[in-house]
Amino acid sequence: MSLIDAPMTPLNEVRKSPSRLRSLLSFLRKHPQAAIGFVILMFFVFVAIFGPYFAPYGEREQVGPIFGTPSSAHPLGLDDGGIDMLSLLIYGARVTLIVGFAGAVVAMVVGGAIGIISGYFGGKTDNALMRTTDYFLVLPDLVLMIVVASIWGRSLRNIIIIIGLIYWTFMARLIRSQVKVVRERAYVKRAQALGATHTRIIFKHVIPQIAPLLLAQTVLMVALAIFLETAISFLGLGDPSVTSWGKMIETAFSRSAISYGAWWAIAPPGIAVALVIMAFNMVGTAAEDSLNPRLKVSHLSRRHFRLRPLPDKEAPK
Amino acid sequence: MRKRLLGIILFGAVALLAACGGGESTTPGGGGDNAATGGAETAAIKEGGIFRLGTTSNPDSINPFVGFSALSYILWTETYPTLVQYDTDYKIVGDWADSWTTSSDGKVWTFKVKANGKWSDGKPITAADAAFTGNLVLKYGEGPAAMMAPFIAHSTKFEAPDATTLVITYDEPVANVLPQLQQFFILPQHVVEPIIGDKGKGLKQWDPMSGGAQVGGGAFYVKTFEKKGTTIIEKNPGYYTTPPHVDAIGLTVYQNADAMLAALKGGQLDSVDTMPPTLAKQWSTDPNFTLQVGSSSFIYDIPINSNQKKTDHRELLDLKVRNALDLAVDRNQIIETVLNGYGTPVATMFTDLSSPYNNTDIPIPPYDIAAANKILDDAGYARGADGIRVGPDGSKFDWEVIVPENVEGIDRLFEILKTSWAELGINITAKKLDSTAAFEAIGAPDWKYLDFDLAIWDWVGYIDPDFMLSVLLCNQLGGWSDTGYCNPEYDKLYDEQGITLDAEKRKAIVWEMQDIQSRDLPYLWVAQKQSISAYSKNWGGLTEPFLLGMSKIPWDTIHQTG
Amino acid sequence: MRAGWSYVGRRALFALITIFIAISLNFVLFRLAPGDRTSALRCQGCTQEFKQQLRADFGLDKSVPEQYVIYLNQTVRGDFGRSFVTEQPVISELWQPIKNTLPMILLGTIISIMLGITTGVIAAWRRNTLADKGTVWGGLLFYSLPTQWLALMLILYLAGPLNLPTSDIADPYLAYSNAGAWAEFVDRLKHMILPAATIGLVLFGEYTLIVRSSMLEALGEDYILTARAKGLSNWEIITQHALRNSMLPIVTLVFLSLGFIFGGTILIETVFNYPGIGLQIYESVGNRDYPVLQGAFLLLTVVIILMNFLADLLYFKLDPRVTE
Amino acid sequence: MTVLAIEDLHVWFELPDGKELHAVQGIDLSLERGERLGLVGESGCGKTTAILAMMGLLPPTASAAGRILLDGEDILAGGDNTMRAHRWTDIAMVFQGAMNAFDPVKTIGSQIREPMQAAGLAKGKAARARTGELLELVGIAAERQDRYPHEFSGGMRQRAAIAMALACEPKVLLADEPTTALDVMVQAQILELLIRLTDELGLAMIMVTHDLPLVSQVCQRAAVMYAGRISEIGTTSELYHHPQHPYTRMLFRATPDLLAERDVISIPGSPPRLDQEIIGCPFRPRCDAAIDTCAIAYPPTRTAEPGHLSACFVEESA
Repeated sequence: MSLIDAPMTPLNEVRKSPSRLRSLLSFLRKHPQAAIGFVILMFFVFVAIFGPYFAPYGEREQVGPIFGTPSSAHPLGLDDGGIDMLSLLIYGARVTLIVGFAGAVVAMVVGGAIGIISGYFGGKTDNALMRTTDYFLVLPDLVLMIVVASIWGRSLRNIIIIIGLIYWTFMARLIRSQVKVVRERAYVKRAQALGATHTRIIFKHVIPQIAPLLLAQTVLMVALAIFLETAISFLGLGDPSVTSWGKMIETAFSRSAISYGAWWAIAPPGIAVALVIMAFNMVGTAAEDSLNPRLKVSHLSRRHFRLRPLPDKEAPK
Repeated sequence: MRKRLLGIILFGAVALLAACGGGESTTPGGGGDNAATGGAETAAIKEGGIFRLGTTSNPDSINPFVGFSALSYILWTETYPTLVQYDTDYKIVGDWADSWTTSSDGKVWTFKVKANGKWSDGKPITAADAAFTGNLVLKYGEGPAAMMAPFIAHSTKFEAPDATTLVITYDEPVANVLPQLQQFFILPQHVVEPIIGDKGKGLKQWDPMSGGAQVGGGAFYVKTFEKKGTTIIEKNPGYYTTPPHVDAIGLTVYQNADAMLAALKGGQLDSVDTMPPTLAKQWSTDPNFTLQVGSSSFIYDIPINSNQKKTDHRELLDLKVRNALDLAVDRNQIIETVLNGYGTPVATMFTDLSSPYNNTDIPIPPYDIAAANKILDDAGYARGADGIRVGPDGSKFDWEVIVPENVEGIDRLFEILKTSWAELGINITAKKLDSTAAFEAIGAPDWKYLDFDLAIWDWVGYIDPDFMLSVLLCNQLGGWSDTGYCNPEYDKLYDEQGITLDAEKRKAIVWEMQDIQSRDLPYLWVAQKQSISAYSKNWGGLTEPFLLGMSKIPWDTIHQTG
Repeated sequence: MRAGWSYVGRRALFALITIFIAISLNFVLFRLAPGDRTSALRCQGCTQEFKQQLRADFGLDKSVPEQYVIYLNQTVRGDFGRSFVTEQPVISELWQPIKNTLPMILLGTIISIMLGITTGVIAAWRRNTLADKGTVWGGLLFYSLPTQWLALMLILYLAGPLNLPTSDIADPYLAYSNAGAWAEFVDRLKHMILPAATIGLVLFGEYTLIVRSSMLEALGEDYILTARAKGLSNWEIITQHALRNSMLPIVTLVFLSLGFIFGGTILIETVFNYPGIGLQIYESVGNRDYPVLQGAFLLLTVVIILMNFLADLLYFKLDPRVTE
Repeated sequence: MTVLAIEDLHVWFELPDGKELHAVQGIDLSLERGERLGLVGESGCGKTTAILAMMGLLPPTASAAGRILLDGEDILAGGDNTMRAHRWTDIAMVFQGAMNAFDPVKTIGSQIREPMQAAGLAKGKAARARTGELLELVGIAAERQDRYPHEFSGGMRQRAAIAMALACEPKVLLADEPTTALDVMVQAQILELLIRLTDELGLAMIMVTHDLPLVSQVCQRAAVMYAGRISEIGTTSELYHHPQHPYTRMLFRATPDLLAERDVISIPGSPPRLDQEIIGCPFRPRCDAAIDTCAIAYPPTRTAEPGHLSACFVEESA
């Protein structure tokens, strides 16, 4: 730490929270919706990490007839390869979540960087970057995705990059507007006056300020990324070597589970995807709300004020 | 994209065949009218009606200068006259041609054609139409008419001395003129001539439906054409031979089998061309439908890069490794799981369709992991710390498998393979690409076959063995080869079978060629899938191969039941 | 209102510039794709000379800037070239699918708007009641469902009981048998219901949440209190003031998503075997039919830009404040 | 004649944490026809709550008690149901910050017509004509009724808001800080307009503001509110010349005086929170004349002159 640092650190900026865990807990207490979402997420994260250790059967282990019906041994039945659906669901959690997180992180890094540069420097840089963003915003995302996926080939890595490339625009716009606000704050101005480099200001002052928003948006983006993963897989552009929920839906569809009436081969992965996406949305929107609260009271309500009897009058002394 | 591949192969096959010259015998005509008698058919024949067929493959174009999908070929076969056809036993018989003779040097073929045929617009079909079509294709064969050129390869001119005589002259004796001509579609001169345009460019842009309906000259003509919807072909009143029982045929394209089967069940279809194996058992017990399980024209195969110049993973060139891999392909499980039992294991490139060329002496390798492991151990490929084998040059047995998309069940097949081979200390990862990209990846870089390790693909079984054999020729590097395989000994035998007119002798050579393959193992042959189609009990007279696409569909026997 | 028209002019100019950029980048994007029209060709007659000739025919032997100028020229004239697969003009290859997709999208959007606005308004008006909570959770749920999966569920559980077709756009044999215009119309509608319902339900989730939050925003404004003070009924307040104001973000959203659904129908059309633009694109990808793909891509981009522009115009119409 | 009488009005708000806020703690007011009454105090004293209660516009979290007599009839007795009938037709309001009181997407005219139509007073052309008249009355050209709020300046908007309040010819006009956020010139014009209108139309008005000197210019009487109660009420000249309550005195000093050049002295501290019971005089902590008794009980109401009441233990000398 150089000496110059001391006066530059604004008092109101570094709000050292007592502990990250405690602030998370208090956030969850305040937002029951986020708490539910968080619990669901933790459950699936747990499954994704430790699932392979407790999955009843192997990922490619044929344990019965194709489209075997649910039974006590196989509560979710068997798929078109005679593989235990419950085990597949457990194995699939990992890939689905990895794609979701990684895709969102790519979007966050690319979009965040462009948003920060654009918002911080303003002027021509801002203009050029935002016009580019405008163009990317009007691209039909799903179409771009299948074009790029078919050109690059199907692999987990490519899917992650594609998702990131499609969603960075949203991030960039949002972050830019936030950075513009932060840029005008007194301590940033002071730091500039004191001759701090742009890099230093961005990393020491701007990023810490927008970090919570960046995080909330990333959480929301994970939901979108998972959504896209299922879409890519469904169109047969997924990575065939790995099991993901999206691929399970695709497999069931292409192997005629619907005609077979094998709902168990198609419903569970969809429900799992929906649950995870919903959980991310619940946490993300709550986080967003708590950063940007709408305290407005509705002026119109079905209920009206109540009447009550007069309080006991104290005799005036 | 199985059907699409079929299309490509069909047109390539004949082109190759044309290169091999041949005999000089005169084949007697098939007598023209090959109407089957219907045999054991007991249900009353009800004339008319529209036969509504569902398919999961689609016609790409009805312009024969453009399209190449199998379904387009089926449409042309039904709507344009052809000189000869395969009958239901896959023997060449006369179609529009009643008889033909060959000159003693084998270079001049004279066909006598039926005089009574009319195009759907009422104009007579004459030998002049055929001569026009032939000469047109000759003229623009290197350009806009390239798609049609292979079917008349080595011909030099087409002449029509009178309305019922067509004379084709070849620059050398060609043995398989007739199998070629089976797909030479004769086009109406009065329709095509005006659209040829500058340098024949108009041929490619020709829309045969531009007059409201196609001018057809077969049993049918195309009434409405919709690439992704329903194409309806209607009976051509001027058909030159036994007319079909039905009034029309509707062909609806489905992107997925589920939707198609729902339509069949719901009564919006009378028949479907493919029944997914996963569902076949369920449907086989349905009293309203007949399930037709027939010959196979579909084989799963595993091409292995056989180019001796391959840069990395050279362990794949070791025949011992290939043998071990072959032993570790669980064909029975693949048939049970991927094909739901509707298939049989194979050890060679031919399906039953190609019998007797199918070398039945080659044994199906047993599934024997232990034996496979032993081969690899003995060959000195030790397992590394992570359990994956490593070659003496330090190359890990960690291979990339090219997997084309849209091949039914191929992901499942890959998974089974991955599981089995993992037990050998081999790891494979899939590289899934669309079929064009997959083929390019196999040839990469620049058709030198240096990069790819293995692939999984499907293979189309055809009646005549020639084309399938030709895929492994040295001169197919950069052409049809998907293995980079080249063996002069094999090439020599191929040329020999091409001019061997004696069926027994030819069979012996073909069997020998298969022996060479089973030694070199450029492909691991996995399983053939039986074709399964289904049709409503309201229809009768549907014989085994009616939708295989290998011969003309016998509409003269297919009928509504009373 | 001169200031207003200059706003419209500026938005139009912006749209035009974006379209120009889209056209140009479209050229680049597909130039980056591996191979050209001839490299994928494999046939006996496909000699190097033949390919060279073809390349010349397609203008591929010219320099990139020259090609770009030619491309611009053709695009401006509405000429997107010919399909590699069918050799027919790209425009005619795309026209029929678009005609098929359009009514389905519109029906779906109408379903979602009606559902979304109704529930969103009720939820905002009955904030924190059971109806509100139900709407929020329901909206979140539908927003979270994978489109293709929802479509499959509709087939699995609705198609049978309701006796609805699950594929194609119409019963082709109705027209063939001259069943009459009404029967054909009903048949078309039946074929459209499930795909449209899928779009409707997926969008519904998003719309209802947005409607609710923008209604809540509007209901917190002072003019609502004024309206109440003026003795207006609740219905009048909601329809005349709150909804009118919260329509602004909703309209933008609807138009924006209308642009994107076009591309997004790929999933739905795949499931329902619906011969629309999505399916066409999907197939063109499989066939490497670059001209069709390029045309479709450009078209969809332009549609989105136009929808943006329309949203701007509507905003201009709905919000008198928009003049700068 | 008394138009509006407030008797022992109480308003409570439920707070999210389960506590209750006693915002208005029993106020009594009466208003004669044509009379202008100022309701003065700092923010948080319950002024706005009191007049919202008179309009029946309290939020659902509120509960109210007491009587609001309009021409002798208790309109609070039936809660929202009885109040609704009188809104705008009998009691109308000019809201604080007319900027947001108008719906931005509708024309000024249509918003003025709305209450007429809702009350069934005028329709179609007649309503249009009446709107024009009202606008002329407040000094806006009639044809500007088709303009949108954002096209009006702040002062014009406030005039339009007054015109809107007059739409149904109410008996009582409640004006909540009608001139805040306006510049001084415009302020004066608006006040003049209010004075003229009440005089011409015989309208009674309660004007809520924190600006006591302003009230003395406009109103005949004023009530000073502190912590939900009226601390002093009387004619404006009485209050100005003989303030009885220290708060009143300090309020006069706290506002720049238009007439004298006294130093502006701000009152230290801020009004108490009303979510807990206050023992003693709520102004005591800020008072410069507090005595011991102030800590024990709320001061009794004392009459200084007829009609001039205050609640303070300490007798203020003139």
